[in-house]
Amino acid sequence: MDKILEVRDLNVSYTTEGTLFRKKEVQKVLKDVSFDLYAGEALGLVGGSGSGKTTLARAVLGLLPRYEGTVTHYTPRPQVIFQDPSSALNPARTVGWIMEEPLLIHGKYDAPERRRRILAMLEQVGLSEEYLDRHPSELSGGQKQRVLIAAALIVRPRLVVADEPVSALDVTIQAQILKLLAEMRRRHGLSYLFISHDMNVVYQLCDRVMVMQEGRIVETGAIDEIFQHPKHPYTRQLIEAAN
Amino acid sequence: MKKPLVSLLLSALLLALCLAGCQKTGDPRREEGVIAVGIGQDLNSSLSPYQLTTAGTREVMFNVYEGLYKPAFDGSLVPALAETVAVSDDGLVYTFTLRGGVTFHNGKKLSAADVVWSYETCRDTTTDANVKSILTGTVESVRAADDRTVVITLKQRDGDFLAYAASVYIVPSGYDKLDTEPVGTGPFRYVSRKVQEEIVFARYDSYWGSKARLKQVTFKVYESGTALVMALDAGTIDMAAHLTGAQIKGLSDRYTVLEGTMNLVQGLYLNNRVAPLNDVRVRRALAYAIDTDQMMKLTADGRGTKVGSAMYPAFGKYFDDSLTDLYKTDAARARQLLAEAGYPDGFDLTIIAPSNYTPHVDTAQVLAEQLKAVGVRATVREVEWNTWVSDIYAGRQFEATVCGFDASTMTAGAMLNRYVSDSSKNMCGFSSPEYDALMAQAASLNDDARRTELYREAERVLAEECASVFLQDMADFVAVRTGLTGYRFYPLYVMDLSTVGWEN
Amino acid sequence: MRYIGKKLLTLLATLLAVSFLSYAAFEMIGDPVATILGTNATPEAAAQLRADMGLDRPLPLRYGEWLWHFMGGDMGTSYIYRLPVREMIGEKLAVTLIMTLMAVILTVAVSVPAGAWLARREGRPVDKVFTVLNQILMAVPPFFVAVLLTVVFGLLLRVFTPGRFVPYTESWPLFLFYMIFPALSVALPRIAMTTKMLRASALEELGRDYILTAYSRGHSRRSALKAHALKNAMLPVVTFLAANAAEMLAGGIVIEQLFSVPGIGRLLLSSIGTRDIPVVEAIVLILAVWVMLIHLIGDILGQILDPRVRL
Amino acid sequence: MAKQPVKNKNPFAGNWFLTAGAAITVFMILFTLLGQIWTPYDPSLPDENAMSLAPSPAHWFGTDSFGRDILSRVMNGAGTTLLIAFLVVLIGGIAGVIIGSLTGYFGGVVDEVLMRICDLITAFPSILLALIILRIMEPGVKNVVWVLAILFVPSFARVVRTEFARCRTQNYVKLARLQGAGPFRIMLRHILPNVWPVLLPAVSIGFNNAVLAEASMSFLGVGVSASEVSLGRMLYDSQNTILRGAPWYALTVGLVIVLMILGFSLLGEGLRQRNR
Repeated sequence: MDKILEVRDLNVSYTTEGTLFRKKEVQKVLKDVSFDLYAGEALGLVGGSGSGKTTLARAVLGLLPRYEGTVTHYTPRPQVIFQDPSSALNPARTVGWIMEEPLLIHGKYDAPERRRRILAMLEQVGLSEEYLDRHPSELSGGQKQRVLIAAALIVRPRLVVADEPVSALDVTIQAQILKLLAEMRRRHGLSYLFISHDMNVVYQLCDRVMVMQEGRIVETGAIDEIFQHPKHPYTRQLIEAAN
Repeated sequence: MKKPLVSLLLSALLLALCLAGCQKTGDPRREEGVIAVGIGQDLNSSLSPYQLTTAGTREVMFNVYEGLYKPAFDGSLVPALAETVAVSDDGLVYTFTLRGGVTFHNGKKLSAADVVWSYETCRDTTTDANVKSILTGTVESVRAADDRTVVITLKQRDGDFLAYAASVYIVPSGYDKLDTEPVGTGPFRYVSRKVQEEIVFARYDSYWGSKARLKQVTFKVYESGTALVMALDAGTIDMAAHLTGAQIKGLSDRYTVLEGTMNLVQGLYLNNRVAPLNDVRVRRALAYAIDTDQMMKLTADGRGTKVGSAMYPAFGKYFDDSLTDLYKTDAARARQLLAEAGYPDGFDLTIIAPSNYTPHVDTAQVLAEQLKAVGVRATVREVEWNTWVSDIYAGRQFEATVCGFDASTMTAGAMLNRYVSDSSKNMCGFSSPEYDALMAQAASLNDDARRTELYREAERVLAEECASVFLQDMADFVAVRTGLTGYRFYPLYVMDLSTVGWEN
Repeated sequence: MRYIGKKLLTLLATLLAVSFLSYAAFEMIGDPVATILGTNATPEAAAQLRADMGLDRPLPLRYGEWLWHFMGGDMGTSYIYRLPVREMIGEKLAVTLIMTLMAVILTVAVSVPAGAWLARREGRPVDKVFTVLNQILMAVPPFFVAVLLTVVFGLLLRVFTPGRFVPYTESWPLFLFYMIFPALSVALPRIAMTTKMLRASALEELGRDYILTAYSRGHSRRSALKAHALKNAMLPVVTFLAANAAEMLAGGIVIEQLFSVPGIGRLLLSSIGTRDIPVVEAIVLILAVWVMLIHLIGDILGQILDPRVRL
Repeated sequence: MAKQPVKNKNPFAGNWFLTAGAAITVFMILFTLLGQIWTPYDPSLPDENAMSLAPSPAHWFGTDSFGRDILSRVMNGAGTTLLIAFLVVLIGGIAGVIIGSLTGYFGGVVDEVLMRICDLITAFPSILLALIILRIMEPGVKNVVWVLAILFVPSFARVVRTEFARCRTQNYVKLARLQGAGPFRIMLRHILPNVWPVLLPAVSIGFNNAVLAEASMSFLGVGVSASEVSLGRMLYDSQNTILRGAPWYALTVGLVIVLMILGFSLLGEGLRQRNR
């Protein structure tokens, strides 16, 4: 399998601006993180809140203004699925517009072709045509996440970074979305960088998993291997918390 | 919580202040011989006698400064600091003998040296172009024969020289604070001023002439017309001059309204350099189209005196009343003249008015409507005073403008010189050889009767050539608190308060 | 601390820019020569006077010279009145500052309790009536308010004699008394705006969860408002007042004319008219400093009251 | 499927401010439009036999000191005032949006420089600015429009800046950036539509202040000149008749100004309530 993402010695630190009352502070968030991701693979990233998971995701997506170390993509345009769907959908626009915008940006297809692709993608994520001219405010959490997934996949990405995509949804909807993500992976040969604080969710979707604690990757391994014989105490702790 | 407590405290404070302010102010002014005069514009210039450019400053400072001679309220010139004058036969040498016992407000005795110094300082620093040209062009020398005699020698004869002698005010020689603390010989002396608030004069007790009746006069500045009217209604001031028709209508009977004239010629002044106004037929057409009576009715309830040329009635002998109705309003005649001149369907005309003179703005609006009736598409544009002086008056970038020209000295020249073709003050750009010849001849003569006849002839040329459309000498209303008597109108733009006082 | 330093630096830079721009403005709108000479102006006399006053020298030189003197505390002499500028401005600045201060105090004293009172009665008829009244008050031009106040209190009720001004050098109580009405004319539209704003932000605060917990601890709506909500509700009002205090100054020009109050606004207006450059420069700079300081205080207060506000 | 909340089709229901505001504004606009094509009398023709008449069936608002019908002048003058207010809000608004979006989205040096320019404009005395423009350009309506437009830019810019700064941190902007959209495309197609709701109340408040400012400028004698009558100019002309037996001139003009401003401010308030 060829490698599609390579991360080497990633170090990130935040400096809080000194104000009237607090002096300047430097916080290290990610410490010497390195890993590879291969085509078609679903790599999980697990850790408690504040462990630096989201920062790593943002680094991989190039949304971080400053960081040390290298992030090399071997596939065009990695996409993202955010945790809070409502802030990720443009409130002033309709679903149709949100889906069409990525296609317009690449400008490869004419209007009928774009419409065909949008309808096809909507159908794949289980939404009907009438949703096209609905505003995000008229959709439920689950529907919003489906639209986000559709918008992410419509540009045929090879890599999708999912940052806690289901934790904002209630349990019944979570299962449907995870099933959808698995199906999309199989259908389009996607590779995922799947970020979550819940080991169960990771277990359902990922092949391999990395455990992160205070900005450092403490353990990596195949999903079954990690679940049966967790080496690092923190990993054991996460597994016990999950079931 | 603190908040309501604070507001409670504040309202208590407000209440206390209200009571403090409510006690009726008595009327001490009458007993102490003090009055407050409302003026519409601050004396915003130096108070030096040779920098009195704005009319508002000149009219007030008339009470402080005096020259060798002085205009009387009937327009004639009477001896002031000079007791007598002897003029040589060839009219070139004027010998003034100074009046005895005259002292300046700072106590210094008047001497011939002060007169000489004053004339020299005036020649070097005056901003009045007329006076400057006389003192540099006509006057040969000013010298003190002895302590009480001054001899002024002229290069060429000038019948009006005495009037100019009246406008050169005499000040103590070497005194350097004229700008801010003026010292003169007049019936009132300067006391103090607060910029944009008030100027205070007090009676000068050792004045050489008849003393002023009032002990103190405070001029209060009201830049907003509404504020002046409110002050009148509330009785805060005892007197106010140059009120408009609208401002005196409905004035309480606490005041009596005196009517005089503003002593200026208001006109629609035309730029003769600019087409189509360079064609006399077009100018005459405008004169026929304009109905001065209707304009006066609309802007000042019909008050004011119509004029036919560049002279106003208070000048007496120089004013030729027969010119007043030379252009009787005749719209048909106006259209015909326009057609003759090649403008059958009229032309565009911009009338400019200085925005700080409401009467001129009102007149301009009425004239614009009257001109529209004969096809001249007139619009009114207001311009700020400083811009009017620099761009319109000095810069001559205008087609037509409504303003008023007054006389700073009691000389026919003060009103007529500006139409001589090469005069630097010729705003309208009027030029007529006949007019220039008449004016030159009049200036050179000494025989008063002949000069008057030549000046009247010159005015007729102005009217017939229609240098501009001469409208009126506007009515000047002065509101005086009943019981305050003695105010007299002058043919010049002055406010003499020495004769004003409370009736006992 | 660095934040304050940076802010002060930008303030200084803007002040310099304002002073230079207003100085350069006179290149375009003409110089005082036309006013001084009036209708006696002849081209030669004008040129001569311009040379005497040194106005024919290049702009940067004149501006530099003025700035140098100004830094040294010498504001120069008025071209028109020939009086030292500092002497002319001193008292007038105090009058305008006091008037504006009274207007601010009036605004706070009236609108804070009114806003809070209305917030407690949200939805009731009295709240609706006052909201409409507020909208109308905000719609009335200040000089219209001034004229109405003068007619009602001055001419009809004779509470004060219009057109009269008592300088504080003469008597403080009378001075303050005569300043109430101009201050009120300036403050009235602001009172309406501030009341509305405070009512809105008070309502918002009342909706916040920390208030709900206060209820659970037995606070009545009134005491909850007093104890917690009002302090937080004050924040937007503070920044609003900061911006408004500067605006009140400009609005004051019209009011000063109507009440014949010898304030800095009137002098600025007439000095611009007569192109009295030294006077205009001094006033412009002082007003600019005033505006900037107010904005700065507003920012700092904002930060103290609510650290979340990052500027 | 989850329930879909139906969009409130009738925005006016229950929103008292919006209805009153819209009603007054529409009435005023009709009143003004009519005034441009037909007025009971010729608004500028003086009539010496009808000077300063009180309101009567013949002259509903009475006549001014020149005998001109005040109602006709108000109907006609309102056009100039509305035109000025509209142009001021348009020019000031567009410039404000551009500056606001640049400073809000990019921040850093751009923000610092443009915001200092805005401070400069607020600190600069408006009268001086008026005179400069009066000198450079043909005075009258054009001059008033340019002065006020420049003065209004900072207020719009500040409102837009805060909105853009807020939206920039939203995930849908990050998403758009990830999808390859350039900064200007993001500003124009993604963020701007979200800023409109905030802009609308600011525009109506802008109208409100523009009408007030036009009146104050005429009051200080640097506004519209005599031939181009406007409400502000008429209020200026009426001021010395207030105490001189003709209070109806100032009161009627004042009433129309207040009504016009009231309409805008109620509309603004209604719009703000609708977005909350």
